[in-house]
Order: sequence, then C-alpha cells, then structure tokens
Amino acid sequence: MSQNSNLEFTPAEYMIASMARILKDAENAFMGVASNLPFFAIWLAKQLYNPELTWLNIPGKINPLPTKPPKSTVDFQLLKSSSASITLANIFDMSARGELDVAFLSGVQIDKFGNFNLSHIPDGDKIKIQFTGGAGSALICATTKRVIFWRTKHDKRAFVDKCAVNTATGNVYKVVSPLCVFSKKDGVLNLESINPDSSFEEVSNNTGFPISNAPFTEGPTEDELKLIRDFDKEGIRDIEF
Amino acid sequence: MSQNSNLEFTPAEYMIASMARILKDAENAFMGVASNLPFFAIWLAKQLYNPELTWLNIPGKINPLPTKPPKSTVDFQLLKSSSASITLANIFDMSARGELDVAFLSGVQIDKFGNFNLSHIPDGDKIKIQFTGGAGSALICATTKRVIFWRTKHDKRAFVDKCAVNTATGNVYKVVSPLCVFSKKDGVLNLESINPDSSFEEVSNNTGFPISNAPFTEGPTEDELKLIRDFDKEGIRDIEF
Amino acid sequence: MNKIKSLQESAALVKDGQRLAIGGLLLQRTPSAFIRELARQGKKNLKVMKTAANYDFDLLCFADCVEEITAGFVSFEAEFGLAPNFRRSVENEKVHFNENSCYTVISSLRAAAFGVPFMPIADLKESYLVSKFETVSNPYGNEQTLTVPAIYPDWAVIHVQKSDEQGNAIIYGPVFEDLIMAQAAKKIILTTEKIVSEQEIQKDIDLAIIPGFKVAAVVEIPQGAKPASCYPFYDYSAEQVKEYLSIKNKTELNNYLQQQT
Amino acid sequence: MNKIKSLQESAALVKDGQRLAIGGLLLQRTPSAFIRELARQGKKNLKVMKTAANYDFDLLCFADCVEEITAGFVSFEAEFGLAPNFRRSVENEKVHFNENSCYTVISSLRAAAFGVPFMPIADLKESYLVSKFETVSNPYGNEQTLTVPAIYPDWAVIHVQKSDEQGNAIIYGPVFEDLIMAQAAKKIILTTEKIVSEQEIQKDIDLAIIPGFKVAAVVEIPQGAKPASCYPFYDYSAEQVKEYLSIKNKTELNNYLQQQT
Repeated sequence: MSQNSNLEFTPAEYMIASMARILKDAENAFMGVASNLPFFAIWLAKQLYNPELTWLNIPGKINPLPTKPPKSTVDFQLLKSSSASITLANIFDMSARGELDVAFLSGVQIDKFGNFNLSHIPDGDKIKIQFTGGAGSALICATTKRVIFWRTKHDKRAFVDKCAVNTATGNVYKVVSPLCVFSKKDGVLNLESINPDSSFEEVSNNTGFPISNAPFTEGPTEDELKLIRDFDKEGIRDIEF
Repeated sequence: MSQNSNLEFTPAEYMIASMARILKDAENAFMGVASNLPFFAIWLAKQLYNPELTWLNIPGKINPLPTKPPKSTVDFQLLKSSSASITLANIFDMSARGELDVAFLSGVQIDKFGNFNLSHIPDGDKIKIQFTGGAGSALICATTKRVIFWRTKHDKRAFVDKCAVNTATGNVYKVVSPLCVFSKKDGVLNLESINPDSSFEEVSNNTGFPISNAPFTEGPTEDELKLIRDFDKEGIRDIEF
Repeated sequence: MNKIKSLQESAALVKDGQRLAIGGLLLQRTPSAFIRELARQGKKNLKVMKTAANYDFDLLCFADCVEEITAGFVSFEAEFGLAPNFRRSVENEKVHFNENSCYTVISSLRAAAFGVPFMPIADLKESYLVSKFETVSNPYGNEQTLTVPAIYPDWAVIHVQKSDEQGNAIIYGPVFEDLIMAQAAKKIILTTEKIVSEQEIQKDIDLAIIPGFKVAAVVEIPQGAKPASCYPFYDYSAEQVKEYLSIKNKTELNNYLQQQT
Repeated sequence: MNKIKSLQESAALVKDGQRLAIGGLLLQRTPSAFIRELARQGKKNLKVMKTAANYDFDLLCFADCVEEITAGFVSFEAEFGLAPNFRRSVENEKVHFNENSCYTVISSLRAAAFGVPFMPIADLKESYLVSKFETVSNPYGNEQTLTVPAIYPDWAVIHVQKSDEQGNAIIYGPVFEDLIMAQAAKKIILTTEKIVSEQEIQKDIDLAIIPGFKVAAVVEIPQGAKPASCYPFYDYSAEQVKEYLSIKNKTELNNYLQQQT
C-alpha cells in the first residue's frame, strides 16, 4: 500500500498514471506493437489531462474511441469511431520528419545510457537468445522527440549496465517501471521518483547500474483510478503482471 | 479520299486507327495530360482488338467505361465504372519499374532521333518561347517499353532535324501524325507507312529530316470507323484539328 | 483549437516568399477560391509547386504573386489553349519556371514527406532535366543513380469534399498528389465544400486520409474549386474558364477577382 | 485470363527459394490459409518479409519452409507470449533472421516499388541495425545519409475482403504494408473472403487499391485469415491461436495442417 496516500493501487495503475502525466503537454503520442500499458496511459491522458492529444497507433485509425480496452495491437477496439486514417509507413515518416512528439517503447534490456535491446543475446557471432526484434524502435528512438521506455518487470536482467545489443538508442526521455520513474539527463538515466509502494533500496537492488536516491512519485489519484477501473472491468491492464 | 479503299476518313480517324492497331498486343497503355486522340485509340483497341488491355490514365481510375468521349484529362467520363484505383505517382513508379508497356506522348518538336521538346525554345541563356513543360514525359520516354509519339500537326516546325531542347528521349517506338507513321530503327525515325490520303511528297516536304519512301498505311476499316463515329457523335476527336 | 477561418484569414496565414504546394490537378479539385484570395491580397514572390497546373498558376502569374514555379506542365488543354499569363511571365523573366517532370515533382515531395534530403529516381536518359539534378553511386551496386532534392513546402493548400472542424478530411475520387503534399508541407490549409460532423467523417473513415493535426485552417467554400471540378459534386465550367481567359489587363483582372468568391 | 484458382493451385505457383512479402500485420488480415498450404506443400528455403509477424512466420519456421526472415518484429503478444518456433529456428541456425526495423522493411519495399536501387532513410543513431546498411553523401548537402537496399519480392501474398475475378480488390480498414508490397512484388497472389462482381467493386472504387493487372491468382477462402482477424467480418480467435501454440511436434503439426483449410 502507498506510503503517501490512503489509496491502494496496483503496479499497472502506478505505471499508467505515471505515463499519462508525461502526456499533459504532448502534441501527439504513438504506441507501437504490444503496448498494453501505453494504451491505458494515452487513453487516460486524453480523458483527464489533454483531450487534444493526437493518438497514433499501428492500425492507423487516429483518435479512436474504444468502448473497452484492446487486448492486442490489432484489436478492433482501436478502429472504433476514429477521426482519420494514416498508414503505419506514414507514422514512421512523421517520426523521420521530426513531427512525432512522444512514443512508447519497450524492450528486454535497458542500460544506464538509455539504450535498449529487443534483438537478441549474442554468443560470439551466434545468437544465444532471440528476442522479438525491435519493431519500429530503432527509427522511433532516434527521431521521435520524447521516447518513453516502459517495462513491466524491474530486475537486474532488464536494467543493465550495458545492453548486449543496442537495438534502439537516442531520444529516451523517461523510463517507467513498476518500481520507479527514471529520466535521462546528461546522457544517463537518473532516478526521478520512486513508487510509494516501493523503496530506494528495492529499486537499487533491482537495477544493474548505480543510482542516487529520489523522492516518491505521487501515486495515482482518485480520479485516475476511478477512470481506469471503470473502463477496464476485465483487468486487461494486469495482463503482463 | 483514300486511294486504297472507298471509305472516307478524317485525319483524326486515320491517327486513331493507326494508334489503336499498335495496341493489339499491348499489356497496358498509359495516356497522360491533354491526350485526346490517345483516348480514342485506347478505347478503340479495347473495343475491337484487345479487350484485356489495361488502360491507365491521370485520374487513376483503371479501365473506365465512359459513355461518351472525355473533353479533358480530368473529365468525369474517365471516372465512370472503372475496375480499380491507382495514384498517378504509382503509375510513374510502374514505368520506373519497367512495368509500363505503352505510353502516348506528344510535344511541340520531334527530331529524327526521336527526341522531343515540350519545354521551350531558348535564346542563349534565356527562354524565347515557353511551351507547356513535358509533364511526365521525361520519365515515361526513358522507362516505358514502347512510347508512341503523336502529333496532330505535321510540318517542318514540328518534325525537325534536331530539337532545340530534349525534354524527353529514349524508348520511342512509333510516331503517328495525320500524314504518316514513323518507326524508330537503329536510333533514327524511319517512315513506316503513309496515310492513303497523303503522299510521300507531302510527307517529305513537311518533314525536316531526310526520309525514304514507304507503302501506304491501311486506312481505317469500316468496323473502326463505325465504332468511332457511333461513340463520338459530337466530334470531340476533331477538337485539335 | 478553433481552426475554422474565413478565406481572408486563411490566406493571411501565407507570407510573401513562402513555398506552396497546391492540390488537385489541372481543372480538378483546384483550391481556386483560395488562389483568388492570394491574388486579392497581393501576395508577392510565392514559390508554387504542383505536377500539372493551369488556372491556379496562370492566375498567380497574372496577378504578379509568383517568383518561382516548380511543375511538370502548365497549360490548359485543347478546348482552351495554352496558359497565356504563365507563358508571358516566364518569357519576360518575371517568373522563374523550374521545369520538372511530374515524376520529379512527386519524388521531391516524397523526399520531404519521408524526412530525407534526396530521393533516388529512375534514369531519365538524355533529357535536359537531368542537368538540374545530381547523381550518386548506388552503395549496394556500382551504377550511378539519378536523384532529386527534397522540396519542403511551407504550406499545402488542398480543396476537399468534406472536412470536420479539426481538419480531418475526406477526398473522393482521384487524390492526385494531395496526400504527399500534406505530408511534405509544414502546415496545411484546407478549403472544403462542406464542414461536416465527426460522425459524417467516420462513415467514410478509410477515405479520411488527411488527418487534422497539421491543418492550420479549415475554410468552408461551397463551389470553391470553380471553374475547376470537384468530383462528384460539379464538373469544371468551360464557360468560366473562357471568362477567365478573356481577361485582358490588370484592371479587368481586379474586376474579375472582386466579382468572384 | 482465368485467375481463379484453388488454394493448392495458387500455392503451387510459389517455387522453393522464392521471396514472399506477406500481407496483414500481426493477427490482422494474415493470409493464414495460404501460409498453411505452403506448409502442406512442403516448400523449402523461402525468404519471407513483413514488418510485424507472428502466426504466419512462426508456422513457416515450424514446418521448415523458411531460409530467411526479414522483419522488424516476430512475436505474439501478451495474451499468447513469444513465437516459439521462430525463436528456436533462429537460435538453432535453421533460419537466418535478417533483423530490420519495421521502418527499414517499408523503406526497402519502397525502393523496389519505386524502381530504384536504394532508399535514403532517417538516421538511426547508434542502433546496431546501422551496421547492416550503407551511407551515401547527400549530393545536395554535405551530410552522410543512411540508406537501405531495395528488396524485390517474387510474390506479394495478400488477404483481402473483396476481389473480383480479375484480382481488382478492396481492402477495408488498415491497409498496413499490403499496397507497397503489391507494388514492389513481381506478381501478386490474392486470397479473398469473397469473389464479387465488378459492380460490387465499383461501389467502393476509391478503396479498390489493388489493381488486378499484376494478380496471378485469386483464391476465394472465407475465413481465410483465421486465426487472425479480417475487419470488419471477424475478429482473431484467441482459442485458435492457443490451439496452434499447443502443437508440440511435427506429427501434431501435420495433423493440424490436415484439419485446417
């Protein structure tokens, strides 16, 4: 339970609220493949903080109005009552032109420089463990103005000193995990705030690079929690936990 | 009147029939801007010789079924009952990929090498006479397999020894005028056949480069003339004569 | 953000010397009313681009609004003849005609839309246009590859059949280069036959290919393409084109501009 | 020309070792029935490409049909987990995974579609993918520009909602990379929910973006994308995806393939 408020919240809710707040001043936000929590963050930001935010996603129906949370990148919910159409290729072009403001990316490893690995773990010239591939991340991370890296598991296998392979590098702005929020400053990740349900010790013990202490994140507010819970009655936000 | 048959026909009808016959074995044919006679040629070829010919045009509605002849490149007749959609950009891409079989181009000057000028007449570094610009011809002539040059006026100002400017050069296959048909062989235009209403002398006197004699073209057939005349009751085919 | 603007307000967004990509092609879906307003406001030194133009660029030449034209073709067709003011302006060196192929206009817009500085193109053989462009060596082979530079319009000006208040817009029939112009340009000005509800856009959502986020102005102008056509609502007007072509001097042009939307 | 073919006949057009671009994305509009038929026919050494794949490429790996995969992402999502046969095949070096960004897949297809040997792309900074590609000097400036090579598929295999007998086809909802694949490929194989009349295509002519002229085969397969979805007709089937993912060995895979369309 939170140390800073009497509201209870789950790690998913902590991450959703933390990511949604980053979008308060965003012009547009893109979520790529397999982006369960970014969906909720963008949806919440549009409800509560930034109704004019332009929401871009893989199916390319802009600003849809889903009636319940999608279970996948290509869920029909993402095609509902949208405002216009764009191709995935043209979303990448927007990023290449510098017109994409915020994008959410995830990966298996992230290191202290904000590089991330969605490719593989090498074994000499061979591939020891094959991951999913980085999807659009190499372009997005290099050209979208503010990249938010999110990961549902925070441990030393994920938060490493140096990635085995740099799939994507560049404009990492913040990193959101169930335990904390990092921001990138002077080329390295700095702890920005800690989940009030966690502690500096827990974050530090699960992070593969040195960090300095930071204040607690403001936990999800009553408004945030009510909106999320009313919308997601099936608990789709917890699918990756 | 024709010397080879007892059918009367106009210069427009001669040109239409001559161009339509070239399309007998064509896979697809593109007509660009301001292509009045090529329209009739393609339409006639599809009626009479090659129903499977794919007809591509600027508005990008493929194989339309106009109920009467269009008056311009963007006439709504070219949008009627078509079979699929393609953008102009993607028609150019087809040509660049080598997938465009036949294209019709016109211009102000054509020379004995099959170059043509739709740009201007220079006066030193300045422009003495500005023409329309070559539209897509520079690409089309260089990359479409067989280019048919057509021109409704056959005189020494049009058929020149050497163009003042080469707007487009390359794969010229045949040249069709009211007086005759040329074909390109060994890098130069050769007289292939003469309008039965004309003569070698008339062609020669109106051509700015040396030519050798050739047989008469088979004039438009009864079938060809009937189809053209039934379809074009307003005489749109004569608009440039 | 309220994007609904009058014709006057929207044309006032365009500054002298800016580069405009103009939607439609020849006499189809031309943003004609907007072009006339640019002329009424006496814009100067505009750089305009399009694959194939007539009424729009000829009028801007007539009104001395243009410094440079990048296009493949500027002319009316058989029914009407050449574009007289374009010709005169180029021959008198009042306007620089940066002659392109329609294809190279598209390729330059693609480079801008893709956020890359140049675009490889097909070989144009001995066309004199080649002298305007640079070649690079294909890094995956040995051959020389012709290229064109990116051209970045400040504005794409597009006439559509339907737009909502936020500039989410539907184009029916041929799209021509309008989509790639919208992508390549910094911002978009839309003139529309009708401003409709979001629900009306949703009915044809797969054709709503202009998203509103780069649209700076939405101007409702029924018949805004006239004398050009706007499929399927109205065809081009031969009479109105001839009326324009009959204008002999600046005084008559000013009268014409005052009489029209 | 009669293009209507059975699933067997159309898959027989594909020869061992050829390169296929596969339409749809993840579990949407996948030409799944065609993929299964490739597996049943025991194709070998195929080179397949797509931005983001799962069922299709995983199954082709499982059935040992693939030599090379060019893609940005190969995985199921949270509901189902990773693509187990893809992973195993790559880790065992039975399949070469030519990892790309989804963006570079698109850019390589664009180069092929535009008939040019390479495509300039945005800088990817220090991504390891950069080591796979060459840079050229922008001939209109001084900066180095990253590029990708054209990739030419022998076939684009696309599942559509409606096609006529000549392969003029409509895609409803997201098009993904299908159009650019159709342009880049030498020939196209279409599987379609329904073969419809030309008149039915004409009703949505602006969405009839696949012209028939490069289509070599039209195969009517209702539910042909299953277990993937085909908007707006049916959603993906979680149950059927799980059924596939429960297959443990080649014997079970063969049974599965025999039971399915």
